[in-house]
Amino acid sequence: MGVLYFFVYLMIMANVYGILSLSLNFQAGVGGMSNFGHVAFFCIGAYTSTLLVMLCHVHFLVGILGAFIASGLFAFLISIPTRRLKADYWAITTLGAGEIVRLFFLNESWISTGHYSGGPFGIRGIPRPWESIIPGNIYPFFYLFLTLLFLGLTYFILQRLINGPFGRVLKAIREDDDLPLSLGKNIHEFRVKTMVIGGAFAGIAGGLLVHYTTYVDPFFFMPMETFIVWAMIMVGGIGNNRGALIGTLIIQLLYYSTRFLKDYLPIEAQLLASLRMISIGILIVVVMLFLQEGLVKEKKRLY
Amino acid sequence: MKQTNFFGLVLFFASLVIISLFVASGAIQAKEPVKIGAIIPITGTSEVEGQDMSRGLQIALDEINTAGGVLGRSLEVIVEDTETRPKSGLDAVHKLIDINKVPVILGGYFSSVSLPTGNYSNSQGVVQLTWSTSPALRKVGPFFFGICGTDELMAANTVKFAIEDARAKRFGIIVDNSAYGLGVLEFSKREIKKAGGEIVAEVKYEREKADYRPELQRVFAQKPEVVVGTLIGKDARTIFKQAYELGLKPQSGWYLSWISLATAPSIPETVEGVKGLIGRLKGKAANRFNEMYQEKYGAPPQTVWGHYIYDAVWLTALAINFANSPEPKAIKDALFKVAPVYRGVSGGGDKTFNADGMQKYEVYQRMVCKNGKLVIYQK
Amino acid sequence: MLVVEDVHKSFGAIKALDGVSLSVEQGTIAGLIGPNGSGKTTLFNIISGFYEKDAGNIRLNGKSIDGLDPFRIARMGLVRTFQVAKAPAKLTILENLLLAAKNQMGEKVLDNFLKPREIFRKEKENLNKALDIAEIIKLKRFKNEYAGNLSGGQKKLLSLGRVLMANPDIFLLDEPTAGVNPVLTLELVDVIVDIRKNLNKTFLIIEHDMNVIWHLCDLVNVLVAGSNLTKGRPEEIQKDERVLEAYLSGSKST
Amino acid sequence: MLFQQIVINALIRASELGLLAIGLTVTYDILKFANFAHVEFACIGAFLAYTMNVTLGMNIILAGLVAILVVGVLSIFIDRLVFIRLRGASSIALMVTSLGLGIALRNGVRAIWGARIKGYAIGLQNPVELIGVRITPVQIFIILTSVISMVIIHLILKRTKLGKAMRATSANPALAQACGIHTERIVRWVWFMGASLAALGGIMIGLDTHLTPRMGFSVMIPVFAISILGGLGNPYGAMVGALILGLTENIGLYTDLGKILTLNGLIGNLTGLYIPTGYKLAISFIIMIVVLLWRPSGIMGKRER
Repeated sequence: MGVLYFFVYLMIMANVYGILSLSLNFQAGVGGMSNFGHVAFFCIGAYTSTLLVMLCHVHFLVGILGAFIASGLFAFLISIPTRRLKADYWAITTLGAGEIVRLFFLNESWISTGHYSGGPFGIRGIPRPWESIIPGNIYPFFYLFLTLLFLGLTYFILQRLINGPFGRVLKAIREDDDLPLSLGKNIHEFRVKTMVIGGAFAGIAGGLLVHYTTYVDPFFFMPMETFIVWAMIMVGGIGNNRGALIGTLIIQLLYYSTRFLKDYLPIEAQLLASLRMISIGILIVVVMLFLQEGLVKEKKRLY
Repeated sequence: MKQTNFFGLVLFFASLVIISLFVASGAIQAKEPVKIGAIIPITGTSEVEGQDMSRGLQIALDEINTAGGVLGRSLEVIVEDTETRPKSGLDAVHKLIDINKVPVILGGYFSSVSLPTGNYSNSQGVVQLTWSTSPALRKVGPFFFGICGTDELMAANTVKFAIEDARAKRFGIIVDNSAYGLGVLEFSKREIKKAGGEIVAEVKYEREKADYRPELQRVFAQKPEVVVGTLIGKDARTIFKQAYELGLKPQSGWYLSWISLATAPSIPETVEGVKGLIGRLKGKAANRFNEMYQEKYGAPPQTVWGHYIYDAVWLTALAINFANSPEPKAIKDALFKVAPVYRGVSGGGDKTFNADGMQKYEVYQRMVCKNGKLVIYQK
Repeated sequence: MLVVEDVHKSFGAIKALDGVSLSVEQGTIAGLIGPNGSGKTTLFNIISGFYEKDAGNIRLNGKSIDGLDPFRIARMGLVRTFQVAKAPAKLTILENLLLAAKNQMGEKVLDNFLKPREIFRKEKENLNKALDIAEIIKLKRFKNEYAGNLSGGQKKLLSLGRVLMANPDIFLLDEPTAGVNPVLTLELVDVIVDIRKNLNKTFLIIEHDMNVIWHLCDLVNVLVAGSNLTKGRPEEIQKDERVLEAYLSGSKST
Repeated sequence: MLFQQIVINALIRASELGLLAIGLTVTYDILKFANFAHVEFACIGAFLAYTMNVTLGMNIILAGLVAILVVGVLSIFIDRLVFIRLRGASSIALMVTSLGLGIALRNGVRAIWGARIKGYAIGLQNPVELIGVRITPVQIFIILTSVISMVIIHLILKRTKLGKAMRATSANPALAQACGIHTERIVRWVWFMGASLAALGGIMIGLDTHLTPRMGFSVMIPVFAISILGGLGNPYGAMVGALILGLTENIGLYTDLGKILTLNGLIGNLTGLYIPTGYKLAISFIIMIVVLLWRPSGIMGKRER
């Protein structure tokens, strides 16, 4: 039975990261905005939902809605400078903004739920939704279903936007500002909307993660998480939602399967851990070299 | 055509996982040695500490298995890397518990890793021994044990030490910006205020930076008589080195909680005369460990975390033998019995647990650093 | 319709435009010619809001459009093409055309979920129109091809198609027929004439192919070194020796 | 604590990070992407110098020079192996590739040298006192080396044919090629320069503190902040950016905001209002964002439109 539980856990995490990579793909892959601070939305979503549920005693779904709104608002803030900054400058600015958010939750330890909570103490005892009415042994399955539901919702909404006129404008903006401008498209507004939508969904992912782990602290949101999500969408195929999901699965599986593989290798744990990370790094490079558009190419809209 | 491609890929990878999972779980059925798990930050922010942990683990394991192992079988540890990332730590613990079905997990150096992993292992009734230092660990549950002091009372006692020893009135505080550090900060401040002292600087430093000169300047700007707090690992090394180079020294000296965390990794000249507290001293095992480490790896340990995992492995082995069973429940009960009689190498050597499964101290030992070694402080 | 008065623009020490004025009447086709570097494209960029001018006035339908963002000017009914044709490589020909349609409800996020039916209907309408235009610019058989795979001339056609799709009141076309084969060029000239005749639209065209200019334009403006040289009916300009001279000296200096 | 001391501390920090940032910015100028693997060259350089210095017993300066050359050559090798296939790819693709490369290199260093803290065989440095400032001989060496390297970079860029060719390639690669500049050769030189500057910076950090496999990664974000603070592609901007970062970190944490707000006690009485030290990293970012809002291409960046 353990195997099944492990598989369920793996899929829950894949769903959470799937939402993250869908939202980043929407911003970066379709909208062409090189956002390297995606983890900030993840973080804000996680904390907002936690604090709403634990301090205001609202329902889990309200918490998630709060996460959605709060990360969306932050995304609005972070997208304002896009009007002025060039892509590379903006990319590093977002990287910085992500760190500022993490440092905020690390240093402002009054944001807490009691004694020994907040800041580096983290916040413990985050309630799991509907835990009281669902038996413990099937709870993981329920949560899998819940995350899948949110993943599906994210996929549906983003896919609809990408396939419609909105996505068309985004794909034009991705390559060049002048053409859409000359056709009367307010590109700044489109960029802000894209960031807000992507950020808001990333916030949902944050909420879903911490309501499962029942614990959150700022170290969940180091810059490395953003890089991993980037690797996911690049490997899967940037600009394509299915690609983003497949990339998520592949990077996740790479992380997990190397753990199992190593049980059969007679190498010292220390070296093995290094080799494991090296192979993850090399795989990213190889995919970028030989499959520049990722495993799944961007889908052509046919009429 | 696009459709088939997509589903083909999904199917391919799904089957890959399922096959690998079954292969893995099947292989585990053949049980020869007693297997336990360990989660160690081998890569990532805490990798320096992680290296000592891996080595301390190996030393203990060799000792135990040459001494006959546990339950007449050999002891084996499945080591997983946490990458110092909470999510990877969770992945590792899920694998150890769900697939490898270990009764005991050692580790979680960082409270971001040990808290969520502890929640899971505790809910699954698997024993976890951690050397993470957050005071928040106490509430995790009955299967969760801490073998490194999370007792902030030590912070209060450190302040007392400074007051009695140096008649200090003006305090600077420097702590690691972690859960443990904040606990120390809070208790130190409380104690200083109680004694009518003045806090002239209060500094939290961020881990893994190459430059702590701005922080040091802040601490010493108002010329504190003593500096209390806690410094950890390779950052302690940098801080002491840069303080030495800048000629910054409190008039009446440093007084640190858990002094060994700070002095062990540091360059001896830079920590000469630093004073502080450790838990109750019990034997001289720490030196024995250092010798074994030096002999095996040709250099002394750089942090104290090898000591802690060494104790964790030994406590587990003793508990398994005492319980005469590799069942988590029995091990959990046995841990309370074997800890008081065990002479450890970490902290002061006393590893007794209180009812929460955390470390229990009745006495704190005042120590001072002389020629790179900690010796008992006598005025 | 469009009035440009005494526009100045310099880039650093270089004066690109030094007091240019012109006006285009409703329902006419105006030409803008001049040797390379005479400031034609700069003027287009200023009119359409891509560059800020240093001084001068520009009015569209009597309203000043000074300092407006390019997209606002486009929404007021002035759409331009670019000298180097732009075509988002990862959009198909049809998508490129659809992109240009005005007032698309589907570009509003919420409407996508609140009024999906209407959007579907509107898309269908636009799609039919786009197919017609693809036919006109002879790119229908490539309708599902990525625009990135087109040749330079085909991209020119595509930009013309996009402006047709956008259907503004005034078209600013920057060398619409450069790189397009001569037979097709003639057809396009007819298309433009038709549009003007049937829909009473206005055009301002930069063109190097003088045949096109003589065929199309009601009025030709000549720019030299950033200022107006002259303007007049095509046959007048054709005879004007100063124009020829300017072209000759212009080509010498470049 | 004297003000001079703070300035010197800032200077030491700026010298170390400045070298890394100049390397990053020089490669950006030609290759047009932010190389996330750049800081790993610093780490590799520092460890190579360690092997030669400690294991093989070479003099540290000689060891450093050899390490710098080796890293320079290594970077060209990596370019031939990886990046040459991605010429003309989008900058996002290049960034992500460099991200993967960085992970591989960083863990490669750990696989080879292990995770333990290491130091060069220079012993513990005793500081000397100059005009009331305490500074160790090694730190003087660090500042001097970095100033000298900056002068050399300046001379290369302004006085040599290579420098001119580099500037031409940066401005317009196609035109440069048409004018007979062998752009691929320029690219190789740029990799060599950028990586060896990084290696030099890494060795300086190693001399000042210690070596770990994450020594590069842990300064990555400040180095990026410096480069865009000064303006990507502009080495002088990187120098200025490094100085600004060093000074703001040191002065920012040391300044009593209370005194400034009350004009040194003129209005009200408010002292001891300091920026919390936990926000040290954030200071550089906030400065960076403020600067970018004021000048979108950095302090000395190329202005566009």
